[in-house]
Amino acid sequence: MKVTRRQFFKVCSAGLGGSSIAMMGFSPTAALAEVRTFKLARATETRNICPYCSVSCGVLIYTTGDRSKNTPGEIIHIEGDPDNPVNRGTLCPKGAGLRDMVQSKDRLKWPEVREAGSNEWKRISWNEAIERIAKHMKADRDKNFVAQNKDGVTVNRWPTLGALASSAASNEAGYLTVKFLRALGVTQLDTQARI
Amino acid sequence: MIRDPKDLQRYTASERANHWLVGICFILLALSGLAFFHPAFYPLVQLFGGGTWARVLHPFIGVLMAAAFVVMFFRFRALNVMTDADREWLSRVREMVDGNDHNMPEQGKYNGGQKMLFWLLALCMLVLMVSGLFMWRAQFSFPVDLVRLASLAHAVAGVVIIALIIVHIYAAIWTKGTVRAMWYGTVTRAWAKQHHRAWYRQMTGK
Amino acid sequence: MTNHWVDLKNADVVWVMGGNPAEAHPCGFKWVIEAKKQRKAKLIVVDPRFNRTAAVADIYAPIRPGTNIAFFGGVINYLLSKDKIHHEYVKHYTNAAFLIDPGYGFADGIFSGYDEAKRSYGSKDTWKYQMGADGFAKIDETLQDPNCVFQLMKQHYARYTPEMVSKVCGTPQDAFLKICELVASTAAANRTLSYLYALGLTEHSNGSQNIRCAAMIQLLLGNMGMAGGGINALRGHANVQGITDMCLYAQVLPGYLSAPTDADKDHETYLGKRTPKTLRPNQMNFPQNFPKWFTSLAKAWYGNAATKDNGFAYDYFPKLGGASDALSIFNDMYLGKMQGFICQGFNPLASLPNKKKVGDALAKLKYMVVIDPLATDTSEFWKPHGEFNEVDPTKIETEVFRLPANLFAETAGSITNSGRVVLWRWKAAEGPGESKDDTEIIAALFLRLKAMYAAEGGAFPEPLRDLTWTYTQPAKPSPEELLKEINGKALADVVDPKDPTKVLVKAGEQLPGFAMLRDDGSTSCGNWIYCGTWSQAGNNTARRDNSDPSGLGQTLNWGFAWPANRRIIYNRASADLQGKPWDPSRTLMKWTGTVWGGNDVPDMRPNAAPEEGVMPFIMAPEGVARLFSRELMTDAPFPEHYEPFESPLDANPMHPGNARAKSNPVARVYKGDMEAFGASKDFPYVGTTYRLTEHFHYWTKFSKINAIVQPEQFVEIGEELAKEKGIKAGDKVKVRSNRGFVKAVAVVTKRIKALDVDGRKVHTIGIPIHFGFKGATKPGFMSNTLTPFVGDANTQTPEFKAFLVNIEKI
Amino acid sequence: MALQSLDIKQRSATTTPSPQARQTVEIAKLIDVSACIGCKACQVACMEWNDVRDEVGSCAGVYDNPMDLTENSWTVMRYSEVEQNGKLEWLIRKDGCMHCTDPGCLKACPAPGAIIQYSNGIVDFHQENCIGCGYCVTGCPFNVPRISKKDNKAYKCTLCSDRVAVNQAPACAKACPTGAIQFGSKEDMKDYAATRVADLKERGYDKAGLYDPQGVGGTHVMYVLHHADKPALYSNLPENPGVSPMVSLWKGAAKPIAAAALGLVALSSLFHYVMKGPNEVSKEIEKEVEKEDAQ
Repeated sequence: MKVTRRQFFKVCSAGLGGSSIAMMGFSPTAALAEVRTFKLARATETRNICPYCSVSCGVLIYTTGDRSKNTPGEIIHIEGDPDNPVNRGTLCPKGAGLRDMVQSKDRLKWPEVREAGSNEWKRISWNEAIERIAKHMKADRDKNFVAQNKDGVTVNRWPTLGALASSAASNEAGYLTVKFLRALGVTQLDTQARI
Repeated sequence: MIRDPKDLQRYTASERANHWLVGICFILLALSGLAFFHPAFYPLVQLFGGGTWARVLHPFIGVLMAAAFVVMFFRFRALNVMTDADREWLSRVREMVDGNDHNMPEQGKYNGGQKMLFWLLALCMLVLMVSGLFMWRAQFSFPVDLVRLASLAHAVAGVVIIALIIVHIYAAIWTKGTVRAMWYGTVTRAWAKQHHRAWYRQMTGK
Repeated sequence: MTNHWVDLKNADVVWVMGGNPAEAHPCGFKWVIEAKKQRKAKLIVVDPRFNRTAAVADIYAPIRPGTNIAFFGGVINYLLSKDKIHHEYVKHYTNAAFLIDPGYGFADGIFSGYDEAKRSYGSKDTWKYQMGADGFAKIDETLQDPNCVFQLMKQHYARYTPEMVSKVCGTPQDAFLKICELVASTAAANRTLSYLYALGLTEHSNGSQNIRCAAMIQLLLGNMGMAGGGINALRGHANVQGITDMCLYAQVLPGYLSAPTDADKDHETYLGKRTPKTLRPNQMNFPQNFPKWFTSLAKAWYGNAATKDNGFAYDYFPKLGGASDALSIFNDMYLGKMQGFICQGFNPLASLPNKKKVGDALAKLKYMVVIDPLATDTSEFWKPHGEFNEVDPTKIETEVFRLPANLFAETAGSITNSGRVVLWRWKAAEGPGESKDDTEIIAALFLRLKAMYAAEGGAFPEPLRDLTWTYTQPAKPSPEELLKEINGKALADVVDPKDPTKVLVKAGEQLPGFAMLRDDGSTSCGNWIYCGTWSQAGNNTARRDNSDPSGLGQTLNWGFAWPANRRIIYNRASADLQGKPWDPSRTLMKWTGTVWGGNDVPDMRPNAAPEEGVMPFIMAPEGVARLFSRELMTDAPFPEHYEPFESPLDANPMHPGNARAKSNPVARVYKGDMEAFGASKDFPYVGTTYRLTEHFHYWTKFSKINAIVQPEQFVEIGEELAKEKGIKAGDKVKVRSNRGFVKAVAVVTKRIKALDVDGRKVHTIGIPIHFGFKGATKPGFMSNTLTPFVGDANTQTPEFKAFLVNIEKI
Repeated sequence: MALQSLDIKQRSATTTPSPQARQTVEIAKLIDVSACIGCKACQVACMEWNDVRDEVGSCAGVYDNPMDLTENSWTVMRYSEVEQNGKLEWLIRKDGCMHCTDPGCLKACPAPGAIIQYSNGIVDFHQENCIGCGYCVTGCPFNVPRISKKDNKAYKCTLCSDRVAVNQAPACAKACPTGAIQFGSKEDMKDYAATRVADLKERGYDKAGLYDPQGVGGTHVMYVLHHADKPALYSNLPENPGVSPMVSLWKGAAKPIAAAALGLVALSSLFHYVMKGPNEVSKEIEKEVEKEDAQ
């Protein structure tokens, strides 16, 4: 312990006080040996799957509260799901540290925009974000959509919008994304899987 | 006790303050040190506000004591040089302990026993100070084997010094008229003549 | 994976080459350790680095990055020349006996039909089977015909002698031969080898051929379809399998349905080209069901707007005009041909080759939409981050939107692991702030665009108007509704084709499996291979009965594996021609006298008696597996070794006289990228990139706990090179390629050895990939600053595993 | 008062025995180094379960990180590259508290109840009783405990006593992807270790064996080593660990001897006084001095 002068004076006075109380018989009893309370007692357990590699280990996510209306649960711990036949409760260093990913300081919390030439983010509402993006997309699509190629074959594609899709999204999210993009005519489409 | 203007000045005020500074530190250190040394003494930590406070304070008090002791050491070093007379005194210490000091050789300001105590205390202090620094984990980090050696040395030196101090205190109590020297600085001339005749002569010119 | 994670425990030999499962898939790797413990299995690791998988291997051998095919070729030669193959299997279950066109040839590193000007095999006619008068391919069961695949193969790989392998790969001969011997031991019917790989095989300019080699070896050994056998792609992301199955890439539609191109001018042409003719009598040729799959998809997407008359809305499906893959998309972007870019859970600035080019490409966009849970590096490509990202934002006009998405814990839905098991996950908590599910974000964009087109009109609005969107909350499609749609349902009563009075599925009911799909528009199905995930029985992906009666780890009632809940594909090949298991102690499938039964869902028509001669590889029109890939690959019917595009050698040691055959002669290289390749005189060392176990790609750098256990970018070099360059462990070094440089801490190790290659010493420098300028780890350079912009000739997967660099102490 | 979820075998700085009547099963964690891939899952699981996080450090040119045990890193992987007879091995050892049967830390600790040994073998630190003196560090033969700079309390692996108390395995053992960490009764762990050793011998590791050093009475964290004859290969695992003789002397024999010696000195003084009486200035001399005064 590094003690500054001020701390030292505090130490002296507190020590004096403490010792005089002690001498009058107010000495505190030593705490008994009790292990740390099991921290998951009565936490809510949810079965989920690790989002990292494709072993897709089962995980148990522990949240505070009991899902009652006024207690949005906070994730307090994540560990392996022993029922999952592949990982059988084990986790790797990534999976074992999942809580720090969910609670990363770098999580995005609201829509933002960086405008042309700007050096900063600006917070915007969801409504504004969707509106502005949709306008960009429509203008681009209306201008660059190719209905027929030069041989006169109907091709109905939009070649100026690129899309790269996540390999971490759910099957349902992936399906909805591809359904949406193909309906728009997007062909400049690829996924993480190629890399 | 009546104070007599003819009493001999044995210690100046500053020497006495120096001694008691060391003494108080020593008592605090001995109490807290014993608490760390043996569980039987652990309740002594309550005097300091608990174990953690005792642990925090002990080394700081140690540093203070070491500093005060160093001053004291240089003050008294010259007076504690062993002479042949001291060695003679020491060889006949049994008689002294027996309460029979008639035939003891003439002693200066300090007798052989006191001088030996002085040097032993100095040695213990040195060991305690150095080993104490090695053990002071809040401030320093030394190789663990060194710390282990230091811990043992600190404990041994601590026990020895406590024993020496008991002897020191007892000797002061036993030899009547001594304690006042450290309270207000003077001793009677009779005391001086009885116990430290050479010093008596030196002081009185007789 | 042809098999699945737990099945690894059934292997006798596990061969890892081109992967590092101990680091990248530790929890799956446990089943390798289990095989070692329970079956006394042996683990072989071949890798440029002695990695953490090698730390527990029985045999390790080093290899020069980019020379896998030479190694594999050597193994094939060993198996064939020493006759260590599973004869019955090879003869009946592979195309070894098939006769190839007599015009087929191979000379000086180039196959017949090469068009040098186009850098492609223009005509692959000589790579085809000889066809008999009966319309079927000709075979020679004696395997003696000089034009049969078996003889051609023997001849082709005879050049891959142990000496040649050692000369090309730098692998010591004794280690190579020891590995051959162990691999060959699994030619026995009762021994299996499981082959594990990941990006170490794919991220090469000949990546697809690497994998073919491994498959060919497994076929020669008779290990495909066996418990404890197979070719097992470990795969990267949690749902990389599912997203691949959903086909979020240009060439295919959900369920791997080859997407229409400009050449498919109408519905009939399209279906015709994609419905293969059976090549041998009595074979199942399952892909002939293509029209049923496509039609059901069209019905799922466009409902009543997809009718027989309009070719089931064929024109609503965009036609692919040319190359379309991450590299080509970014090349187009770089050339200013793109306007917008949607980046969903992807960090291309870090994960595509040549970071500089990627950043420059993004700067040419008008708008970019990032949908991600995290503040990725890509989303800030325009922002200066010291020397790690030197850009001038005032010169970048791209408008960038960043939309917060929920993470796994905050959303429900299914994912598919690399063993093809589809698993449901439940939502545990709300996302932070205003974050939303990906599905909600897509729905918001769709509904807004649809409304805008409805109000204002615009280019071809019909598909948006007609796209089925019958979700209870249109702005919030639930994962349950979506999985039901993917599974598909009967739109009208589905009847037994043999007995039209027998109704198999009533109108409106969920389909039990893809056998019920029809091409007349009476069924809808968003992805035929996922048919069965949500049947009338409910959500089969949420099944949690992990009982394993066979002890083989099949757990058939845990989740749902595609196809048809089959856990090991090609499992019919685990039994001999008569239907008796090759190894009765690991029975997957056997003929019971009336049907196929066993410990898996049969990969075979259940009542196909052995006498019918229906062969196990039902997805191939031949019915058998292809040792010779006919015209199906762009670059070779038999894999051949070519050097990486950046090679430390001056020539391909196998074809020293032919410069055309130095590197993959048909790999695509864009203008400018060829010039950006470095030469070995300036960049004498081989660089290779890889993952570390402490991190997951570019995600966990945002996770503090992972940043703690691996905080900073480093590069690994061997002791010998370190000594030469005066580099000590912990020194800062600069690693340069012709495209840029990174600075990092040097890890000096005994685990990377200098290799003796073609008479010269080759040093390898290992470069982990996980770091960047955003996140909890120390800000650092991105390793893709160094990597070359060239991909595999078949898949365009970038060549991250072998390139040239130089190194200096700073 | 609720107070004790596990039975106590001994507590630090306590001279009287703890209740000994209940016989509970001795547990152990077995670390099979031959199956360890050094993935650090145990490190991360430990940090996550125990809610400790070190600062993000830097790379020192090795895979080890954090570089050493700290008050926030109760276990770390130590990597050593060993080349013997032309064969390279990467020996990776999970380092942390060994939970000795004769724990040097407990022996050295001056604070009653700051270190507890449970009857199942876990040696646990109770920070609320810890005074921060660091004697445990001095006492430990494996150099494990660390004193926090923040609160001056000693920390180390608890073997997840909070999990074990509710019949769960330690977080590291549960997480370990390859099963290199096993957890169970010490007896079962020794039996399992024997099968692993036999397997390793078959694979050519003649000197494979179990590390359960008797110098500290055995441990409740044991290793299966391929080279049990040379534990030092594994990042200096001590070959014959024991509580340092200096510590044994300091916290062993020295205690009664010193107490007796001090008592003896004090008592001798007392009895000396009682028997010999005070050493007063003799009347003679007083008179002499008075005489001198009179002159």
